[in-house]
Amino acid sequence: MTEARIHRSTTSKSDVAVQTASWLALVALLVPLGLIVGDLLMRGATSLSPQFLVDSPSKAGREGGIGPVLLSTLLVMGVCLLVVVPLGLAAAIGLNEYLRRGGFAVRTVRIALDVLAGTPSIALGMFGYAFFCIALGMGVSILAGGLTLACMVMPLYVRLSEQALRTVPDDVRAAADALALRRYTAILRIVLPVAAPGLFAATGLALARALAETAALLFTSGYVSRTPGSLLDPGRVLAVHIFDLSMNVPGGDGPAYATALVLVALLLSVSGVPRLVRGFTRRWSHPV
Amino acid sequence: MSQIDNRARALLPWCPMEKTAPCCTPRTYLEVTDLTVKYKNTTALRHVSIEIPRGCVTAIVGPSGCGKSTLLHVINRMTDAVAGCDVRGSVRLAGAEVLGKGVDLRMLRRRVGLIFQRPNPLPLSIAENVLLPLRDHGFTGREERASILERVLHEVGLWDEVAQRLNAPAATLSGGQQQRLCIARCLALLPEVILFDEPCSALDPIAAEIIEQLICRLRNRYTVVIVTHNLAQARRVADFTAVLWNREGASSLVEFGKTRHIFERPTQGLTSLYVGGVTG
Amino acid sequence: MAVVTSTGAAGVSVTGTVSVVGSSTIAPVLGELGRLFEAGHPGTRINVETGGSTRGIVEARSGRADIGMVSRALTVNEQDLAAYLVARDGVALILHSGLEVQSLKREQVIDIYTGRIDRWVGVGGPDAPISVIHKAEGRSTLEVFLDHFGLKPTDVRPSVVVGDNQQCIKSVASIPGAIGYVSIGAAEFAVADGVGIRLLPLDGICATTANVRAKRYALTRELNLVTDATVSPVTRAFIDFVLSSDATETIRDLYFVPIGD
Amino acid sequence: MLLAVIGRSAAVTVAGLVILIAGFLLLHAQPALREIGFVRFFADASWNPSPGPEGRFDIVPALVGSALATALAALIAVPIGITAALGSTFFVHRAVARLVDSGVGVLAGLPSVVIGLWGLTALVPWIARIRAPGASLLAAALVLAVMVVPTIYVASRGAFKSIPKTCLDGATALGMTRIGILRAAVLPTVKPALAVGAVLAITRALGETMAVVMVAGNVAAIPRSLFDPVRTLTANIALELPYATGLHRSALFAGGAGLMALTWSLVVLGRCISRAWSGEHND
Repeated sequence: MTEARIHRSTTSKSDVAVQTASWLALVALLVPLGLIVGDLLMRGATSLSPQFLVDSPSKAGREGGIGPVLLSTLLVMGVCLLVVVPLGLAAAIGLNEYLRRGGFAVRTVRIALDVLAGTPSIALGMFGYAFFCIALGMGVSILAGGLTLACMVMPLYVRLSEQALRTVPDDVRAAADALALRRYTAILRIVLPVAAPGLFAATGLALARALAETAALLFTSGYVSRTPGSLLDPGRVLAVHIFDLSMNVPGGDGPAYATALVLVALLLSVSGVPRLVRGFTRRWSHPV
Repeated sequence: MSQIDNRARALLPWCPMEKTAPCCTPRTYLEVTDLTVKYKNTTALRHVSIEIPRGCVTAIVGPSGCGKSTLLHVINRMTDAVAGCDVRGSVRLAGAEVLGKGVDLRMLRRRVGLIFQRPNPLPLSIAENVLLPLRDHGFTGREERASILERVLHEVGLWDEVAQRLNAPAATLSGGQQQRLCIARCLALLPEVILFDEPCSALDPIAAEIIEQLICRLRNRYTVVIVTHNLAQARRVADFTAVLWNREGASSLVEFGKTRHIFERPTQGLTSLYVGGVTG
Repeated sequence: MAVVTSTGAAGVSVTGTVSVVGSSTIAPVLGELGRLFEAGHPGTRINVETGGSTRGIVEARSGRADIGMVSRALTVNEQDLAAYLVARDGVALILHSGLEVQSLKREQVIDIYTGRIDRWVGVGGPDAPISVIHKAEGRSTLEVFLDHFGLKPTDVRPSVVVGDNQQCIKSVASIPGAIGYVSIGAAEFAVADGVGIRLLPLDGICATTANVRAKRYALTRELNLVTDATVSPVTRAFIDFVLSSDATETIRDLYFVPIGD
Repeated sequence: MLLAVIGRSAAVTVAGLVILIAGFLLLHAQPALREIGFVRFFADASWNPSPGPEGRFDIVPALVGSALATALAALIAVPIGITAALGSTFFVHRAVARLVDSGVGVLAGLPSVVIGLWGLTALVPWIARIRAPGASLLAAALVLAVMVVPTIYVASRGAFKSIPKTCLDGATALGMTRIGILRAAVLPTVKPALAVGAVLAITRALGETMAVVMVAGNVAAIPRSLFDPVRTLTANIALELPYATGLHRSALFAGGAGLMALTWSLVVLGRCISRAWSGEHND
């Protein structure tokens, strides 16, 4: 999708107003980010060290590192993406390509997704505990945590994927229909390549939202800071570690802020990946 | 080139006819009877009946908004994808009903090609725009597809301009070239009927001229239906012409006949009014 | 206290998983003790989960958890569970460091928390509004505090309601003119760590873990482990380890007062 | 056809999930609804859910708290989010836009406890200087706005980017001022998407727990001014659930079910607005 630029037309008074308004909004958006990350750097930088990323926590997390926590986080995020990406993409394609006309099914699903997005994370956590851990017998584990997280992130992922699919103009779909291409050829070879950059951005943002989740995982993926042996072992994720250190452990603030810095670094790499890929996909699929 | 055509023809149950009798003894190939199309609360077409002769170029003219394009989109059932569109009546292609249930849309749209007003090449390379549909329709041989690609690009007069950059993105072609590429990929599927929906309205006169010559070359090998609001073009290109007009909120057929009769001796007042003042 | 050898009471090496569920106050201690126990007993896994004292009781009774962590004395209808007193934890009044108030009499505390006095000048402080920090319903420090001062939940007029201890400490440090109550250990560490709060003596006795250990300090709460009737060998071994002298060092390290002292 | 089947089945599982969650909440809320009764949830004098006869279960302060905090947060976050997205899509250099995008990516990923802690240590003392206690509706609204603005920014940015270039060029070719272009080409095409983006953000704010608990003051009373403390439904659950038993615990679940009902009605409302603005096709 080409980035549309409005050329510098004559700068009338109203234009200046719009220009400054948007600059003000951008600043208002970045100021809290700067303050928060600055605060993290100020308080957490001292406890950060390469060792911190590898060792396992000791003295209830006040010393040692966050190795096992990092591993648990990657596992939970892995389980979450393994469920969300295929299912979410299929739902987005289903909603956007097949059920194009606003039938009853499409409307109910859209509303269900929005309500799922609005479910309070603590309620989803309790549900995840009762459903995945107890009812399905996974117990408090990485798997249960990943699945609960998938429920939480699915609506966002489907909505963003749909938006990416919608960047493909309809007359390309009309051309494919007129040529009587099989539906899945049209989707796999034409629609998806054009929408690829948007889809990768969707995955990046969904992952960011998953990394930020605390309440839902506290009851489902567990509190234990030991290296998990299997997907059925409990394991504490970064966000839960930060919560526990800052809320339950006297003197846990230093490592808590350091862990938050590690999370910020992870987020930067996650939101950086789609841009890399966008550069790559731009080469062989061309915005129409 | 014809040797490849025979093998391709063997693959397909229907195949374009040989050189047929000249146009003057028309035999109906595409028959539209009592067609009514409604979108939610507006009626686009009411009780339209037309018999499109085989192997000839039929033009459908009329003021914009009189449902010309809707008629085309009904024939190859593109209206199915439009929400709230209700189609009644019958369209028969070589005797077989098109609008009924259980029609294989894939086979229908392969036999009836559609060229849009705005060129819409697939977001792929020039070659892929032709090769992908072929692969998807089961043309398995690589060299066979390559030869079809070369044949159709020659036919639309694009080969000399793009032979060196077949892998360049189709988006880099000019408007006229893109439209010809769309026609080429349609011809590659060996259709029987080709529907043109105001093919030249988005093009400059020179590119439009090339497209018109191309349509004339299609005569006798394909049944062509072209929707246009450019009366001079209709007069130049078409053997038969149908005039649609918007009366009482819906449009219907005013007159249908040989182009010469329609333009010189129209029987209906509305036709003479509309085509009146047409300069050569 | 019998020193338990690392091979567990019955001399045979124990293996298996112990699931420990309950109060988020005790969870860090049990988590650390679990890590030490696993180091000493290969093949065992101590899975600690939080969720509050109530969840500890419910899941210990239902058998879903082997051990329940309860940061309060057991109520009358919880006597069916076997209880093990692990440590005590004093509850102290803390003030925002900016206030010079040295001590508060019992009636003054009651007047502050019931809203009859709402400015510090009324109790010998600066002319600034009092921000009363109160705990959420059901919290053990809340119940102990209300019992000691003879207050009913509906009597209290809070300005801010908080949940865990650290949230209370950070709120008192951030809100000028704030008064709250929190476990002594956490508060002592915060003061040592330079956080902007001060501890108030209670009925003339300084609020220190030493006084709690010496049982001179009145306002304390129990930290219990509960189990249902059937206890697996590895659970028994772990409980003995927690009650043994090996564990007192870790308990003291997290600012609670072990039973042994 | 395979994709159609997967698409529909994925859609059904999602709808099923929502019903399961709602059922789970209602199941646990059943004892409270039966014993306390729907009326007392609104009629009781205060929220003191202690066991025994003198328990009071007035949920109104929490409902009002949630609504006020969310509305204020939306009032702050929606304009900023949309204008920022407008700016980064049309007015600033692409490198700046990319910087803002990754910045928002980080903000969207910060755990609510980190933003809550920053709120407690930075925002609350600053507000306390104006009027004690500092932990207040204003602090809650600001923190929620920071949590929610990335969602609106991303939704609006996607919508602005999907505007076909032809629309923009048409308006620019007429030499119209920037505002003219925005009003003519940009806003009409994206109004439905903006409405949905705003609804998504508001539902997210309603569901937020950790950050609000830190800064809102959590006093179960209807705030009379911006500086009074406020308790939201989610804070109600987060604070008391770990230690709630019996009737109190099931009353908290009733609060959770009430919150989902609030979210549901808000989503349907948002959808109607979006459809009304978008004429015939729904987004």
